[in-house]
Amino acid sequence: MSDHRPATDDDLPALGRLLTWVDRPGSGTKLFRALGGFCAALLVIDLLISKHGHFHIEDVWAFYGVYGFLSFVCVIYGAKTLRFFAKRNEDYYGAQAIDREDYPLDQTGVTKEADDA
Amino acid sequence: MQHHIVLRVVTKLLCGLIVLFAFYVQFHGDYSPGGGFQAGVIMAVAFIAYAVVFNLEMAQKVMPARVAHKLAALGVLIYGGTGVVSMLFGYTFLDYGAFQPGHPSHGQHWGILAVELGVGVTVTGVMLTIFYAFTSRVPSISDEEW
Amino acid sequence: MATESVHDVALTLHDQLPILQLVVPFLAAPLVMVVGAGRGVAWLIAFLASLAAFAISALLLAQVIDGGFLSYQIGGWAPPLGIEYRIDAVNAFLLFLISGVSTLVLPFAYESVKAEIAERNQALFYTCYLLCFAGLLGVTITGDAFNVFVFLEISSLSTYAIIAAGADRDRRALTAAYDYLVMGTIGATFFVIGLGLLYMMTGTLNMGDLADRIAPQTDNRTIQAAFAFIVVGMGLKIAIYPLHLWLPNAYTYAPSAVTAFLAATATKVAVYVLLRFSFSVFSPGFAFENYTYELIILPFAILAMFAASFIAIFQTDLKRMLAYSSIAQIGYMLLGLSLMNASGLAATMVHLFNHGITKAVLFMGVGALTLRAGSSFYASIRGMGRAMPLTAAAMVVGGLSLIGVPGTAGFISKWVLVQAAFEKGWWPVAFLIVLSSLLAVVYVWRFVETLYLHEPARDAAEAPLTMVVPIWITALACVWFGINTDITMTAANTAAETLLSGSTGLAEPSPWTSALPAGEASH
Amino acid sequence: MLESIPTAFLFFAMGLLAMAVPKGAARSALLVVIPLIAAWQVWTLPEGNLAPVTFFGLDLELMRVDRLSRVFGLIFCLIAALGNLYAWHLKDTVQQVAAPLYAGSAIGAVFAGDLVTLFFYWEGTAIASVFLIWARRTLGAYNTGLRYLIIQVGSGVILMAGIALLYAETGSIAFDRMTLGSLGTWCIFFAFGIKCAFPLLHNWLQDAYPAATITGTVVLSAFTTKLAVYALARGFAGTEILIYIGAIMTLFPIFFAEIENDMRRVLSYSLNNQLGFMVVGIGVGSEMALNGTAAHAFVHILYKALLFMSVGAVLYRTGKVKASELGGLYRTMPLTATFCLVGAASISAFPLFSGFIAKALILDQAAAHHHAIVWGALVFASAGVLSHSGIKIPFFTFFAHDSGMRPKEAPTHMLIAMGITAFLCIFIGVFPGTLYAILPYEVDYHPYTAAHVVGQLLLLCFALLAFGVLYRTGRHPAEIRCINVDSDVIYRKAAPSVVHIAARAISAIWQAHAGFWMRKTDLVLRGLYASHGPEGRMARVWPTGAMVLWIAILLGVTLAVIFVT
Repeated sequence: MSDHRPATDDDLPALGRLLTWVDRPGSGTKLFRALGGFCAALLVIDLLISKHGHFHIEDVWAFYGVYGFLSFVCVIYGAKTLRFFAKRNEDYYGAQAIDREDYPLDQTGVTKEADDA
Repeated sequence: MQHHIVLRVVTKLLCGLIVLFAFYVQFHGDYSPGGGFQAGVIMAVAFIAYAVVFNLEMAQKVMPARVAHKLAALGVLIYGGTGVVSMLFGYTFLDYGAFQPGHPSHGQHWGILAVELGVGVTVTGVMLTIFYAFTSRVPSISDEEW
Repeated sequence: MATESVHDVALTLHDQLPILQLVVPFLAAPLVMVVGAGRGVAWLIAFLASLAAFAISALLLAQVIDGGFLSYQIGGWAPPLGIEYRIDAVNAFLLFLISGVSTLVLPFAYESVKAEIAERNQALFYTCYLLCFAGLLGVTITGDAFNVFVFLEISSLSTYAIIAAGADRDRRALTAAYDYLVMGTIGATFFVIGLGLLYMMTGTLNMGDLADRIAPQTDNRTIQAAFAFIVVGMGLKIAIYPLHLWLPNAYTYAPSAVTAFLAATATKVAVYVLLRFSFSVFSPGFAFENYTYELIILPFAILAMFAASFIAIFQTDLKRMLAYSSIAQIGYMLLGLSLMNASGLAATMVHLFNHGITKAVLFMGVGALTLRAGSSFYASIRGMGRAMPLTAAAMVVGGLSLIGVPGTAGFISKWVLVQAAFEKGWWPVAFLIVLSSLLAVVYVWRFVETLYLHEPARDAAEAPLTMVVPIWITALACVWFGINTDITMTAANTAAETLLSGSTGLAEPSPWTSALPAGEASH
Repeated sequence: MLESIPTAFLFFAMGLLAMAVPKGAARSALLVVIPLIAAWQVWTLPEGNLAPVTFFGLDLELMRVDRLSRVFGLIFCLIAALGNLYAWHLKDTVQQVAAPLYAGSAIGAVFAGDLVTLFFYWEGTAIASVFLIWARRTLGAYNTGLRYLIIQVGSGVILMAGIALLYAETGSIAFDRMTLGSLGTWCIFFAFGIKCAFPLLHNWLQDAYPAATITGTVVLSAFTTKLAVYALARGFAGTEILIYIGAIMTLFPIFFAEIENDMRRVLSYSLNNQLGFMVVGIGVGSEMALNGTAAHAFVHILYKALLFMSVGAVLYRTGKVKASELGGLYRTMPLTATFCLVGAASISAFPLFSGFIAKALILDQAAAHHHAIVWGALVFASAGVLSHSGIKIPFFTFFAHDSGMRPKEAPTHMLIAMGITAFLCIFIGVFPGTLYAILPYEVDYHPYTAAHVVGQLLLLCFALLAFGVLYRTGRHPAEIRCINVDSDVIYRKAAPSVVHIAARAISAIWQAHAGFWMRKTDLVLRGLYASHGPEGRMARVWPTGAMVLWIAILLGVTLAVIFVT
């Protein structure tokens, strides 16, 4: 872990400081709502444009939106089901296995102070 | 053999004759029995007889071992050289036709003469070398100790 | 008669190449005797002659590598009466190997001979070396059966002498040379008896002519006996197991340069003679010949591959180990030969070449080690890999090639050999080839381990440059011919085809009427 | 002059040079510049068979340049340069030599015009790449590398067998389109399939890539699998079974990726899923579908490398790569986070990003050829991609709950490498014509139609919305320390236990017989030494007479054989 932990947000790089907005209370909700609004707008646009897909179902209004939403939900629940069956401890393949070990620190920049270009 | 005076005198006389005979055999080899090999042996015999009757040192004064070595090599060079000369004239190796282009059978004579000379020289050299090699070997047990 | 013709076409230097191949080293030998007082001069003449021979052999090979042949009539006497030199892909390839190895060994020999042979004998040594070299070339190049015998004797006699030259270092070289002399003479005698029997039945000595005259009388017992004599006689020169007994001592006690040269060439030439007689003079269709190869040569070849390898594994002297390994490797060549098909022959031809350069590297390396370590016993070369990194590294390359690791010349020949065995349907034989390669791994590992994984027994400098450079050129050749197989495989395949096509193209169309040379008769 | 050198040799020379040049800036620069030269060479090479070689009577084609091989060769050279730029800080000779050899082998394989050359380079990629894993220098990495090597070399062996069978059958070693049918073609197909991580043959990928070094993974992600895609596109285009294999490949990794904790393993699963799209394109086999495969491989190499780079940069700065330990890093690594987001948007195929213009080609072709179910699966997978690569990677690494770590921003050279890659991702997304122009066949496709853009945005935004809903309601699976068993359990767990049991049984039997056999072996060795050792009967110096006797015997036997037969 880096010893150069900036004491306050002021030490952060400019871009980083700008991005801290997302962690402010309420920002998440704002983002979520913005996304919802954007989706709604897309649905409206979808109504307006003409579509000539290879399959008829593609031309159905909001098909992609519904498909995308359902797909995502399927993925999440499918993954949860899979986790139920496939989950193992990290030392399942033995204490020496690759899954168990941390990346050797001497090959990272963590222990080296001044290798930054 | 210091006291065999007759032998010594006769040998001295004969040596010259033997050499002469060797030359005869050498140069008549292509028409009559004989040739380079026989001539070479006869030639060597002259020196061997001399060495036997007098002694090795005397013989080697006349014909040092070094020279005998070189003679052996020289003869081969004469033989091979003949072939090379015929090649230089644009003929195949040892094609004696080269020596008298208009008249191949005459060329043949010249060629055989040259080649036989080479044989004779080599045989002389080799015979003497072998003789010297055997006689100059110092026995590990000297004659007196037998 | 030949001499009665008027010669109208002047031969150019180019036409004279076949004879020059032989004449240059052959005349260089007496020349060394006549002028070679100092060692430097003697060496220089020998080297220049060898270099010239190498250049000539390359020119010759280039002319015949795609098939076809050159014929040269000595003294203008047409075959079958006269002696004919006949060069096709088979012997051009071998000439290339012999003169190439000689040209590489001679620079190496300069220092090695200086250290191992007394000063006064050195000019004589180079003379004998050149004679041996010329003799081997002569055996290879000639198309006359008796001429083969003559040159065989020239090379053998000079070989006995140069092996005996090792006596300055180890007196056992004398007995080794003497044993070889006795055995070699017996071998040559057998060979000449075989020739005599053939001459008795055919009245000719020209190989092509012989082939034509033998073909109609294969049931003749005399001819069959002649074949047996020739095979056994040449088998001794080849060192077919169990006729190899002269070889270990001769190779061990000969001067290093001589061993390197002989191991790479002498037995190969004998194999060539066997090939020539088995395929060109006799024809592979003869039943008795097939039986001989299948029932006698093949088992002994396999025996050699294993027994000699085992002996090599247990040796304590590197040079002697390599000598035994040579016997094992000869087994591979004979194996390819006894397959009696085109790919088998190609394997034999390519192994002749590849094993030649491989052994040249190894024996030269041993020579360099001997120069610095005093002897080639494992005990004294221990750890020399660190003291002599260049030499040792080249020897590792040679060792890899000996095993047949991909990327080295040795791999190519074993690969082709295994393929040939498959082609013939002899799976067990292919398996045995691979198995015996494992034994090679063991003995190669032994010397690599000795060279590298021990504390050096003594301080030693790297071998002189005149040794390291030829060793490395040869080592790189091992790698080069392991990757680029253009020259070797083309030559070997052409050679195999030439040999298998039997006597066609060898014999003059009508021997007696064509006794006159091509020129017009003058009277 | 450059034309006459096969591109692969440039890389091999680079590998050798890297050994000679001292560690540091000079070497790093060399490793960046030479791939660029190679890229320029590939760009300018004329089409045709540029380096024919004859080996053992086989006609090898070391450089077959056509539009298909050129596009793969080009992206391979490019990514080699970018990967090496990313690895500028390295002072590890093993990796710096292995990477060029690996890249060179892959490029050589792409330009191989015959199967034998392909085989050599195929094995070359296997052998060179394993060093990128072993360079991690831990026991776990060593074992993983060994497993990886066995599978990769195994693929080569099967390929060799297939080539031999095919050669025996047809007498040709040309690497052209094949039809499945004979055992030989099936072997080749299978070998390609292993490297392409077909379902159930895939596990080496997820096993090995997270185990490699930070920079090694970036390089690894580019070559092996895409080489397999190229080989399939060259050899088996239009093979129908590939459509279904591809569809399954796009699906199953999604679920694994979703619950995987190791970020680089998530990306490996995602890689596998993306390969599925390419395989479907190959299976469809039309000119446009192959264009789609090539385009997708091209952009995928870029954005997958970008994602591996950003995760690698985090790993480099924090030493951690597990989702459960990361989070909130955007504060101090905002640029890395931005680049990661660009990569995520690209892989999710947002309009104006490179994934959009490539994936569309394949989807369009699957639909155009009436593979309705496959098409549905691919669209499903597109939403799935968003879930792990689009959301999970950036969100749980750089946002989500704050891990408290405040590492420095990634080193400058990494930022430059990521910046260039990100720029390329966007550039290609905005100007698809540049990529379409170098595809194997003429492209007549316009990705930016209103229907397509809106449809794609709908798909993605509603999927995002679903994520929002699930995450905010706590239904999104939590990031926890665990691993998930995959098909590798067969050879990592089941097989070893079977072997273990068998070993115990055998060892019991062995114990009983060991003494007996030890004595036997000892006896044999002693016997061999006694007979073949220096003093043994076989090796002793024999009297000359014995030898003469042998001659006589041999002559007698030979004569007997000749006369009797």
